[in-house]
Amino acid sequence: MGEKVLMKGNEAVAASAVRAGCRYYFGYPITPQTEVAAYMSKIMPKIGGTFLQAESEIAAINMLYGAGAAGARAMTSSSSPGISLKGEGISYMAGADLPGVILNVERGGPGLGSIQPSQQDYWQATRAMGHGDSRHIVYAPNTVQEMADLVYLAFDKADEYLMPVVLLADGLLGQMMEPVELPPEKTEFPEKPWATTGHHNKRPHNVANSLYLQADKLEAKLRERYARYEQIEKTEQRSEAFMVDDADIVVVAFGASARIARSAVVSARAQGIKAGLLRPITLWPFPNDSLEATVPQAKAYLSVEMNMGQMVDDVRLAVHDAHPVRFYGRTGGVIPAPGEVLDAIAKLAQEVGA
Amino acid sequence: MGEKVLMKGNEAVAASAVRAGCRYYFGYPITPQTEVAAYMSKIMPKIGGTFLQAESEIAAINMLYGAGAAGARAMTSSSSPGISLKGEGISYMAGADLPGVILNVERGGPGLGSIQPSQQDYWQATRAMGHGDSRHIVYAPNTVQEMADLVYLAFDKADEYLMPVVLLADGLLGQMMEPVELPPEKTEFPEKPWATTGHHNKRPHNVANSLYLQADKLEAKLRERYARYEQIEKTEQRSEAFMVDDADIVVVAFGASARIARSAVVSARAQGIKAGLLRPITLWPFPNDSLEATVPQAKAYLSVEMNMGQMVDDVRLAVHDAHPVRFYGRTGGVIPAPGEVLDAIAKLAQEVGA
Amino acid sequence: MADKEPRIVFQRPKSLLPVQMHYCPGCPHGIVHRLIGEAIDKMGIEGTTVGVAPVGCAVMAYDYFACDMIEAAHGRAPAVATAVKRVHPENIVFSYQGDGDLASIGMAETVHAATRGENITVIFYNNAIYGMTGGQMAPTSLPHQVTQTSPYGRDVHTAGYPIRVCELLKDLDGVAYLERVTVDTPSHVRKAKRAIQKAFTYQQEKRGYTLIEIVGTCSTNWGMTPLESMDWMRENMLPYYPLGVYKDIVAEGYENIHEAAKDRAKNVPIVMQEAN
Amino acid sequence: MADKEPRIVFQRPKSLLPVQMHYCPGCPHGIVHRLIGEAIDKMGIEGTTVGVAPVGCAVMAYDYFACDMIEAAHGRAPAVATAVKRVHPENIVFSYQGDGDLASIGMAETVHAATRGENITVIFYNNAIYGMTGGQMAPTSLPHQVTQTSPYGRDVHTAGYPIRVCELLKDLDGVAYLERVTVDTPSHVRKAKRAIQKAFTYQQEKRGYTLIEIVGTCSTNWGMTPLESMDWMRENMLPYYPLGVYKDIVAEGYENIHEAAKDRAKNVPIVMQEAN
Amino acid sequence: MSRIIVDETYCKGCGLCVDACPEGIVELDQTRINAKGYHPAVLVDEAKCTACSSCATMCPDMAITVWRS
Amino acid sequence: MSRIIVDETYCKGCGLCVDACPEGIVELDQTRINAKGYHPAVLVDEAKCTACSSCATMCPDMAITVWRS
Amino acid sequence: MPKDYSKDLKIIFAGFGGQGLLFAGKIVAQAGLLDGKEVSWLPSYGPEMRGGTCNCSVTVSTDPVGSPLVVEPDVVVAMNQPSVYKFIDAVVPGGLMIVDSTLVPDIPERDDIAIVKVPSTQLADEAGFKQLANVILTGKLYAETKFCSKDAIDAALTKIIPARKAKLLEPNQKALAMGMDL
Amino acid sequence: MPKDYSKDLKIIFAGFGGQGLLFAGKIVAQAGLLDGKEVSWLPSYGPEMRGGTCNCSVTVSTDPVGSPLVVEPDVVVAMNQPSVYKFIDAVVPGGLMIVDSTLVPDIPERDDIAIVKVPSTQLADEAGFKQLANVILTGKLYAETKFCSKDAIDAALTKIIPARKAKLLEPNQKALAMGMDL
Ligand SMILES: Cc1ncc(C[n+]2csc(CCOP(=O)(O)OP(=O)(O)O)c2C)c(N)n1
Ligand SMILES: Cc1ncc(C[n+]2csc(CCOP(=O)(O)OP(=O)(O)O)c2C)c(N)n1
Ligand code: SF4
Ligand code: SF4
Ligand code: SF4
Ligand code: SF4
Ligand code: SF4
Ligand code: SF4
Ligand SMILES: [Mg+2]
Ligand SMILES: [Mg+2]
Repeated sequence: MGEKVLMKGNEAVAASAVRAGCRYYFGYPITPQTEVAAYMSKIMPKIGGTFLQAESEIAAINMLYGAGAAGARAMTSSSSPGISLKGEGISYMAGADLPGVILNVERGGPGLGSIQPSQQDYWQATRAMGHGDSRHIVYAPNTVQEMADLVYLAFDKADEYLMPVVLLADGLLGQMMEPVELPPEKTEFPEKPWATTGHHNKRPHNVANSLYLQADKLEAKLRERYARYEQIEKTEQRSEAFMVDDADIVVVAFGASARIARSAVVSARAQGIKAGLLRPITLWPFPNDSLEATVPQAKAYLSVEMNMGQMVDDVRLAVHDAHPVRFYGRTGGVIPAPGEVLDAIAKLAQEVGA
Repeated sequence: MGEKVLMKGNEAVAASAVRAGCRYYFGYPITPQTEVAAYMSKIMPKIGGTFLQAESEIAAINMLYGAGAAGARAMTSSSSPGISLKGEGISYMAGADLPGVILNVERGGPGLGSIQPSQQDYWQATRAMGHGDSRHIVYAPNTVQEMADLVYLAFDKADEYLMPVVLLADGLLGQMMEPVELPPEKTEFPEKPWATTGHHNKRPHNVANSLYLQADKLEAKLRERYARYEQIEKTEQRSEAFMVDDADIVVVAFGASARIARSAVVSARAQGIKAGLLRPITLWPFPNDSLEATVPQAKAYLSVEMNMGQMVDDVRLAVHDAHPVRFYGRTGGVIPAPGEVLDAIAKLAQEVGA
Repeated sequence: MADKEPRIVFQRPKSLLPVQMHYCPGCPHGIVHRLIGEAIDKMGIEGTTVGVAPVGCAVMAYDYFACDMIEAAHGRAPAVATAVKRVHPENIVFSYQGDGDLASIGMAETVHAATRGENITVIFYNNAIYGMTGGQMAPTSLPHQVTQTSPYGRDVHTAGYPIRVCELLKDLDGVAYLERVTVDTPSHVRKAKRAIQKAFTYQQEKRGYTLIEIVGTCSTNWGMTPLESMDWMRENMLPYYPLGVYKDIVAEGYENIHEAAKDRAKNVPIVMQEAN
Repeated sequence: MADKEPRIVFQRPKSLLPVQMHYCPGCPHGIVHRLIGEAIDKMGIEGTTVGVAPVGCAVMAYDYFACDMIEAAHGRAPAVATAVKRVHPENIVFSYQGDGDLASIGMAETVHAATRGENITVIFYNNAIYGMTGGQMAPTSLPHQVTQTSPYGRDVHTAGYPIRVCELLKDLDGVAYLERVTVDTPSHVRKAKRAIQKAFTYQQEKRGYTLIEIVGTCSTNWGMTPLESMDWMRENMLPYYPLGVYKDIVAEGYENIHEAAKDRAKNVPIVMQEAN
Repeated sequence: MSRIIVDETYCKGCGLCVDACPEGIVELDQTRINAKGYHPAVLVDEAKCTACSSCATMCPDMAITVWRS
Repeated sequence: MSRIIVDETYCKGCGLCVDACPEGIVELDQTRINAKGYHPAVLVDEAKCTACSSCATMCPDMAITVWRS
Repeated sequence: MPKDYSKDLKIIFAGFGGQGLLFAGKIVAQAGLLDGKEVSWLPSYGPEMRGGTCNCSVTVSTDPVGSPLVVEPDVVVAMNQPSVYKFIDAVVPGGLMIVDSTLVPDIPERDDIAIVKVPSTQLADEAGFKQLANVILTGKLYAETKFCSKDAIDAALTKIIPARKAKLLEPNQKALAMGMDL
Repeated sequence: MPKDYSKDLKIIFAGFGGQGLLFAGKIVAQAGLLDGKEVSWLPSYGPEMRGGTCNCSVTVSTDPVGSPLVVEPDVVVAMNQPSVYKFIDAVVPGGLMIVDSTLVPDIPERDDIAIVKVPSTQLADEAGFKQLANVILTGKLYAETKFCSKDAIDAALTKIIPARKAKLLEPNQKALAMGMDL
């Protein structure tokens, strides 16, 4: 086992990405994730990789598209406004079945917003990174360790399913330091016979493309892709359950707000309220299975988010309105205090007599 | 009453926008909505308005932001990939509380996709035009007449609620000709004391801005805005019910697919299946009230969309899992035939014994 | 000689609100703001001026200028300014932008506002770095310049070459006036002030697009004192970004950009067709 | 003189797939494709070439070239090509772009790939119109040119001025070679072919960024026959967009862009610091 | 004898070859129409062909192969 | 007598005025610290001030007002 | 019993770009509108870029139009060979195909529909209405289907030919009449 | 009963940018880590751009850390006047505030917490450890809370001072020791 070192979430992501074989990083500065670029700019020249500060987020995502097509392990990172600018490019990657890793260290929005942490881009990440029917695996780390572990995994999943994979973090996770054990340097990578590497007169030409001028061909392509998505929904759901087994009140929270919710759950238990925390680690595929499993025992759900209420819909869909589903959130960069969440739990417990 | 004229949906939008007082149009060419720009480029110079072909969709949306800030009635239009590029700018408009009208004539996606009609941007339009908590009224016309009527309304609502309003159409509606009666030329417009018109030494300076460096200030701003959103959810839901009163099978469909669903409903009735069509006209706010009203009577729901299944979640949320909710869709630019939809209705009717 | 009644010969311009600015000590952004304010005061145009703030250290300029202000998305100030000017053609519209904003993410908007000959004035603050985000490489960072994202110095083999904005834009037909100035000494400051006023005047006279580039500093992110950073700027930036007038259509003998452009295209039949 | 054994002296290059192209009759896009194919064949680089297709009439170029191909988002081909070249520096990477793609939506990517000195070759087809979307005004449409979105002729007062791309880019330090050619006559076609080959060769020799602008036509959207459109192009576009070499770093006596840039900045201490 | 061969499946009848041929020996065949609906180019006087390739150089659709002998 | 007034609430102690004054009569007051934590500029020899405004011209924070008499 | 086309008519006009098929469709839709019917017109913008095939769907009906895309046409008006091949099987039994026989050498057999051959391009050339083969065929369509009143179809032409092209009205009227009289 | 800080300690370090507060926080977090504790460190990046206030939250605990943002600090280490005003009320009853008394003239009264004044800037100046007032305060913090083992806090310094800055190690060690001995 390696040694635990203190690292910022942003640095851990960068360091772990490099260990996952990432050798191309394309980014454009934006708070609160500039440490990723800073780290990459230091390390890449030393290991024969490429750090390229793109002229914009749009250029960066299209570079990711190009590097993905060319067969490289590559990533880009940004924060909310910059992620919006990448929408078209991400949609192109989905349409051309190209792998790549995209980190969003969310900040308060909309617009220029604030530079404090938020989870306001949940819908964007899970529903519509860009136009058109497309899905992306979305990982939501809640510790610096998970920042490292999930980005590492993201590269593998991107290559496995040939799609962009999103890491949805927030300013809190990006900026904080925690002990982290970095994963080992990866040395084996999947073959990419489809990549546009130059055919070296050994095979017919490869093409990376998302255009299908005939609607039926595009539909066929989409159905093929959706079969893969279905597979992912079956096999890639991840979540963590904390004191959920006997819980009356199931708190659902991801990322930074899950940390706070966890403290609140501990306090609630101390007060005799049977609360538990179900923490989605994949936001898409949403961990419907583990949520459904709580339905027989639970009396009510509380979705805790750093936004005005987005994931709460997915909770409702997952539990099929079997029990009340409530929402507690702070937004714009405000980090909720455990006490506020505890109050919300207590109120809900009272309401449902738990 | 004015005369009915044959017009393409795209032209009807443009003509009606001008009658609604739109004097600034910023666009960038993209199929299948170029007729909007073509129309605007012809008419604007004649009426003292401005047609400006922007260098990109991004420039166009930021021009809309500027014109909105300056107090003008203005619009932009594009199609799916171009709309993705506008995400950041739309989020800025939401964050600065600026009015403006945005038309998306959807085509097949993701990526470059196809140029045939689709409804694949439903999620994007209703959940995440850009980053951050923000909402936009989304109108979904299903005839050329409604293209005209709803864009006309959109300008008023944008000014009333100080927000960007989206018209979500598709290539079918944009390209088809139907008889349309254009609304009257508007002559009275709301005052805009907040606009950055130059203060002419008569008032303190006005500022259009979405930055709130202190998280609590941003949160307060968001809560204020969400109060407005709640108001909109209460008062601005629009939908059309067709044979829904006694329907066992409620088909839910909007825009082009609603036309096809309507034909299918008529055929289903002819076969003795009590089908009806609930057509959302506002996609946000989603017509939850009229859908909820069908729950006591209905036995099942069928969401018909030109995508892989997006609105279906909103139907589920609206009917609270009271009855089965199914989906039938074609995607990538394929227009479903009424017969296919009829089959799906019949199958569902059998399943639920209707 | 008896003392005369004391009178104020220098004070904060009225068109700058009496608030403390958030800039670092010695940051020339403040000087440039003042020059704009002085131009507005002198021309008496505060009531008809609309400013567009960038995303960059000057993002909060909307809180400093007393005229109406708009905060634009990063790099898009020219597009925003274009629209404002189209809506209110009699207003004076200026954008204030940093090098990252104007020359990196906003390059397309910059070139296109210029080639369209928008009657706006762009105040371009070039400090060879991304100030606001903590000192990353800018499109104008010099070769070998150490920044957060060029930790070993800007390597031209991988990061390429800086952009000289005035040189880039000068050939575009829509451009009426381009000047590069700096604000390191009182006399340079006064020269910069004249340039800004001239740009505003050209705009008033509808001559075309105007841009004033101010070669500035960022002592915080350059890791120097304000005075050291002025020295570094003089020594390294000024020879790379030579001061001077890069285009002045009036000095060339034209009334406005249209006269000049027509002259340039006089052997092109379609361009001259009106004249037929 | 007895007939020699007949032999083929002109045929479709091997690096173009034997498929019918979708271009309109007489569209020079086809000629330019062939020239690229001929360059690839001649240099024997089909196996190591990666092409990047634009969004524009040439969008389906990925079906025509036998080398590996990537279809890029509208305007972003330079960014895509940059990444491909970085991943495979020994490959020859070219992008093929129209005027709307390269000079309007893709302006920032164009300028930045150029200033970074990316070792890529850009083939720029300038037909003064948006062909694929049905004939809207392009950034290179001429003053008074009638298009779908300039129905009364391009009005420079509202739509501004065309961009001359070679003139715009020539001052950037990353640029090694820029030439503007056309393909209206066999001799011009041969000249264009030499230019393309030279650009590919410079790329092979890692000299820097290369761009060949081909002044073309769009008979369909100009509303002319192919031959008429060639005439119109000669009469109006060529005087506006003069043919010729706009930059050739080798002809200027430099080995590559880095030598030239250093020479230009020799009075800048930080730039010369390596030499110390 | 030199000559050109026009592959009709590629020819779109644009006429660029007709204009380019210095010998004036290429014409569009108004009597025939190919699958795409165009009148294809034909060499009308094989004897005069110099295999100069001007026609093929201008052909955007690579419909022309030039033979020298 | 001419002089300058430095508004301490604005001054950030950057020293640009100190450097700019041709008479060398502006200094940063190392003995005092303002609310923002800076040593403010002071005029140390009022008699020599020519009201040339060089100091104020360089002040990024408009902390200096110049009086002539 | 033959279908009553005055109640409901679904047509596809198909051929090469430039043959005026969209215009022909517009005449029909406009005529229906003038008769107070529900109408729709939809061009197809398929994969071909230029010079490819071109078609449009037109519906004229007393009921609201559902999908404007005609997939089971009552009538197909075809002006080139590929369109005949592409659409002949789509015509509903009992329906009609009208073909420009000048341009279409081969028409596959189908005995459950009527096939009307009109050498319209040749007729137009001879009559000096260059480019009006489409309108002749529209006249023939009218004659075969009577989907609207005679007044309506005549007025439709006037309506859709813009004032600045007034001099085209007369030849169009003549071509339409010629088609009706065939 | 005084809180056992070796089980759980929440600290805010606050002052001006450039005073080394983030570094001080890092020493504490690293020390906790070396003792096998759960730790977190979070800088605040508030509205101020440059030269404004700067602070960071550090938690060292035997339990997993929930929110790394400390809102109810056990200890506040304050190096300027605004920070004292801003945070004094946040300290939990029974908690501690450590103040650089060289830089902070005024400390509001609170009798339910301990207030420790250390003229650390002056001490650092005198001892020739320019800029190490932060480390002196960290030493004092250790002495007051004993949140970790002595070995751990000593080793922490070695750990976080990078090799290329090795010559800084000794003065840091001395400053830390000085703080502990106060
Ligand atoms: C779309 C987007 N990308 C990135 C950022 C982050 N950002 C804020 S300011 C800035 C650059 C500032 O540099 P410059 O324009 O040179 O201005 P300066 O601060 O140096 O005056 C960046 C990249 C953002 N806010 N939005
Ligand atoms: C983001 C985006 N915007 C717009 C379009 C629509 N579009 C397709 S091609 C094109 C322009 C083509 O013009 P040009 O680049 O000059 O190429 P040409 O067709 O003339 O060869 C446009 C605007 C698109 N596909 N994507
Ligand atoms: S960071 Fe640099 S540019 Fe920004 S205010 Fe500070 S010194 Fe000025
Ligand atoms: S539309 Fe114009 S550019 Fe496109 S293929 Fe046709 S002629 Fe060529
Ligand atoms: S090869 Fe030369 S001579 Fe022969 S047909 Fe072609 S152009 Fe004419
Ligand atoms: S140039 Fe080629 S496509 Fe054109 S007519 Fe001649 S052979 Fe046919
Ligand atoms: S006005 Fe002139 S002389 Fe007086 S203090 Fe300022 S710089 Fe010095
Ligand atoms: S220039 Fe202004 S801010 Fe700087 S020290 Fe002088 S008075 Fe203070
Ligand atoms: Mg800068
Ligand atoms: Mg073009």
